[in-house]
Amino acid sequence: MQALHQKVKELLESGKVQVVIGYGEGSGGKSRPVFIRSAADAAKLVWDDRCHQNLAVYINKPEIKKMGKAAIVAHPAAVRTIVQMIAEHQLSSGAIIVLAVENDTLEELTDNSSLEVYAQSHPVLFPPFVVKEIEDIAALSAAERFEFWQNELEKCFKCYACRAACPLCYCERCIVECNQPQWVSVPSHAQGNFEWHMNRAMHLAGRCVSCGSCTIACPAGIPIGLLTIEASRIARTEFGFEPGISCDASSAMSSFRNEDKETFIQ
Amino acid sequence: MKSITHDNLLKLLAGLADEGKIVYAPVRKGQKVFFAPVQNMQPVVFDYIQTTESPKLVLFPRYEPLISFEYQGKEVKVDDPSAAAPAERVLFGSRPCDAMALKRLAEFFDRDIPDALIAGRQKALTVISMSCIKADADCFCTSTGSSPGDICGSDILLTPVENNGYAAEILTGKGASIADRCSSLFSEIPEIRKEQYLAKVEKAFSHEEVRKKLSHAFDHDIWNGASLRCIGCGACAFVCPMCSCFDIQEEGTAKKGSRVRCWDSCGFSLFTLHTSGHNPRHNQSERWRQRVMHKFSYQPEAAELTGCVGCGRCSRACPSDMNLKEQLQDIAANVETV
Amino acid sequence: MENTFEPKIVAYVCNWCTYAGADLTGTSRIKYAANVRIVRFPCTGRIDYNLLLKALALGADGIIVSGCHPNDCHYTSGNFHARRRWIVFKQMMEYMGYDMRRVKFSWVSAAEGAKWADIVNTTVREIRELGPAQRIQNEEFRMMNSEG
Amino acid sequence: MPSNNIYNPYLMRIEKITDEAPGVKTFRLKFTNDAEREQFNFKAGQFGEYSVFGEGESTFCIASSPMRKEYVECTFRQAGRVTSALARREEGDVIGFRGPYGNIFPLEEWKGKNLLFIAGGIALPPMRCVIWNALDLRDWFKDITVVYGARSVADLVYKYELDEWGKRSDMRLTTTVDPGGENPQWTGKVGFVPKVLEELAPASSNTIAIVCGPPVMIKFTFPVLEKLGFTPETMYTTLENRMKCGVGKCGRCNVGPVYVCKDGPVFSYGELKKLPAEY
Repeated sequence: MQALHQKVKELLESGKVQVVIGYGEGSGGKSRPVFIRSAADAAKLVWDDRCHQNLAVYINKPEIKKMGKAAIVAHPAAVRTIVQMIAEHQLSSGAIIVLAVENDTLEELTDNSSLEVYAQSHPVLFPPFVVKEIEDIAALSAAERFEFWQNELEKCFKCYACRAACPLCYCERCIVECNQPQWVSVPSHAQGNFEWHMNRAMHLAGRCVSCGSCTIACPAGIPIGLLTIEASRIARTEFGFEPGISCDASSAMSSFRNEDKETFIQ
Repeated sequence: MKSITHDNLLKLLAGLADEGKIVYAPVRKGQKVFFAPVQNMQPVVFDYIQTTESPKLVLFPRYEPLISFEYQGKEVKVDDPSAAAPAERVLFGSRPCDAMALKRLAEFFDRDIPDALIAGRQKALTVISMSCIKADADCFCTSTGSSPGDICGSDILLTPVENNGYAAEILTGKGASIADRCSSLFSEIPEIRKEQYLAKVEKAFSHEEVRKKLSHAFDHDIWNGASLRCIGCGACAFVCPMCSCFDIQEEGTAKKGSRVRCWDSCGFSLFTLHTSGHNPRHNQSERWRQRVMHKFSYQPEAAELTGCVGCGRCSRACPSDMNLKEQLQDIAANVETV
Repeated sequence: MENTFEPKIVAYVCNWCTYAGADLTGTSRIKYAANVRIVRFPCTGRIDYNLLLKALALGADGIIVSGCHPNDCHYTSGNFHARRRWIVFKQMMEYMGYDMRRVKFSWVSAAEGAKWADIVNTTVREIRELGPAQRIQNEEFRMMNSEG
Repeated sequence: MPSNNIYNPYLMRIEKITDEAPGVKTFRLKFTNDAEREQFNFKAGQFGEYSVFGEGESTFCIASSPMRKEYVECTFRQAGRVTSALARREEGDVIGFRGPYGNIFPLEEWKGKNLLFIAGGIALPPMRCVIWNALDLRDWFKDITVVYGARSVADLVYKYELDEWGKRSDMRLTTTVDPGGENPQWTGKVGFVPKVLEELAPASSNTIAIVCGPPVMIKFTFPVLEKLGFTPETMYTTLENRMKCGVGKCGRCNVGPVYVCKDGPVFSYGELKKLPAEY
């Protein structure tokens, strides 16, 4: 953490960046996102196992952009997110300094190639309980899975915290807000919730880097991350597409290969 | 004063459900506690500080049809769901802050142009609340006019006492009618001082002071700093027992369907967006300011109604740790008085 | 007992191949089940998966999605894009527990009138055996309606 | 309302559709239920929620005079989902209407004064109600002046009424179009409303100014009026925040302690100055 404080101090003092997006002490022992603008405040940054939120969600927030050039404290999943954002032209290369942190290590990544190298050598590892959840669901029968998801989604009241917490859900007007036609039922009943989560998964297929931010954000405790993780798993097995490791990758869902598997098509 | 044992309380609730009343009680779903209609009392939980979703859904459900319609040629047949008498409901396990919130919420919907759907449900609702013997750092009921044992809004207020039982305050006619009908389940005990059992919630700020300061804090810098980490989801509003903003949407097909009210949040960027593209609240800081101002300044000014009961749900639910209590303490401490 | 259930089936087809193919089925006087409602699109690439969700929500018991064979797309690559989406959509629906035997994907060219008849007939037969589709039940909504 | 459910709309039949300008239509609506028509009353400045069943509700002012009780008129521009659906309706179709909602232009208080109406584009409809109301009560007021501007000649609404108003001797009408919006036949002025107003320089003594238009026009018009000597209390406008319920519940139109739907939409500039600028 000292290395992090030192690095942030240097960055701000040298004027290389005007703001550092990082984690700080929050309320009730939680961590929270903080925006450090002076070297004197560098020591307010923390980095420990409470820091799960994917801070890349703040990179394009207008208020933050207005502050000037930014550096960001990023765990491996956030680094992948940033790579994916560059690939999707949401971030230009070199626009942000990435302070990649994992356990006790800190690396400063400033260009695309260093980001890619880091992302490729730091896989996103699921915590054991997520691994177990994924296995448990895989073991269910179709009817049981239907039951499982109906029960889980019943809790959803559509606050869209999952969407807001996801750095890759950056559309200014989300499909749920398009009403000509109204693709997704607005009320949070079973049908509306099913449509919403299905759409979210489809839109993140081959893009979700499995950071888990949406699951942590969900106030109702729904393991929604599993849906987008599954969508990305499908893209990986079917199309060999791994999101967040290449800054100039095409998008899984807007490209194709002639040999895409079509055994299910008559 | 009356008291009831734990077993008799479960019998009481089961009896109410058997009578055909819809009994909403806290049940665990995954890691979180929600209010849900229960038939038998086995899943009802008692060991929570606060439910995740507030009990406002018994008055103001997540969604409800306002009217339903069907085209018959060029004519339209419209049905009014408020014509049918609302079902009798019992809410069990609400906290005193929740009960107060429900009362204020009903008052809000009844103001000026009364909302018959909400009023009908309020009339048919009996609230059996449970005093708080535990609180956490996010609770601030004592700063907003409530307290861990406040009777406001409850028909019966239970306070856990020794020997696995509850002291029962029968507070209204609705409460009395239940207590009378089921009198064998209650026993008489000498008057007790319930304060000794209650959680201690320190007063964090004075809402009167905050209100005074907010009256001239619209352009204050405080909003910019605090809202930087707000990601603009609706979690705070949807778990809030007093947030009453809603959207009206159409369900069904072009031929037949219903017009549905569903929860909405002032934190969403499109909430106030005009068709022309003009948005009166363009930035997240303006939307966060609206949330705080509406609860602690605008509503008190318009109707002497503080839009917050200090349940702390928003602070617990927030994905980026926006803490309402902290924000209000900050206002109390750092906004100048004029 | 004879199965009297007549499934409602929605067919989303592309204009250039399958629609023409279905046309050929008719002009060739090949008989096939009358359970399908055909909705014509310019291209399979235009068939949004949300249309499938809507059809299921609004009462379809089965769905057929069909278009030009690979490499035959009128717009060069629309069907390739569609195919990717179908792959993900199908597996996502299965992940959420939906019985995807009710949703058929096929390539039917303008010359394959017989194939179209065959696909429709098989689909109808299979779905008749599966019975009416289970709808996602809006539990609370129904409760609200009945409660008033 | 047809029942005590405030969200239950009156059923109205579209009696007449008038095309006003590209994308702009006026509907004349009649109650399908005579008893409802009998007891229906509104005053100038109020609005309603007009709905197509299956598409949703949309908010517009009532554009007809409250003195003409046999119908309700509304004028809207096709923009979003509901207005597009409304635009597809035909004469004889049934739509929903909730209202009247909101406060009113205080015509009684304005007795004996001059009235100056300033409107831009599609904002003439909310003003038309009060203009006709004032003309129907002509002897209450002294001079009545209307300044109306639109982007182009085609965009002027109520062209037939503008002709009628132009010919009337008991009122003054000035029409203008934005530079570039004129055509060879155009005889009115060319220029933005605030500028035209400055040239006209109407007297401010004993005069009430009612301004209605897009936010940018209002922003530049009030200062001109202030320069001409109008005080904030003699300048009125009607706000058009986004609304859903129309009855002060849904929270969308909330500006400070007021709900535009319930406490507005009519505000004096003096009242507006006390509110946060969230409109």
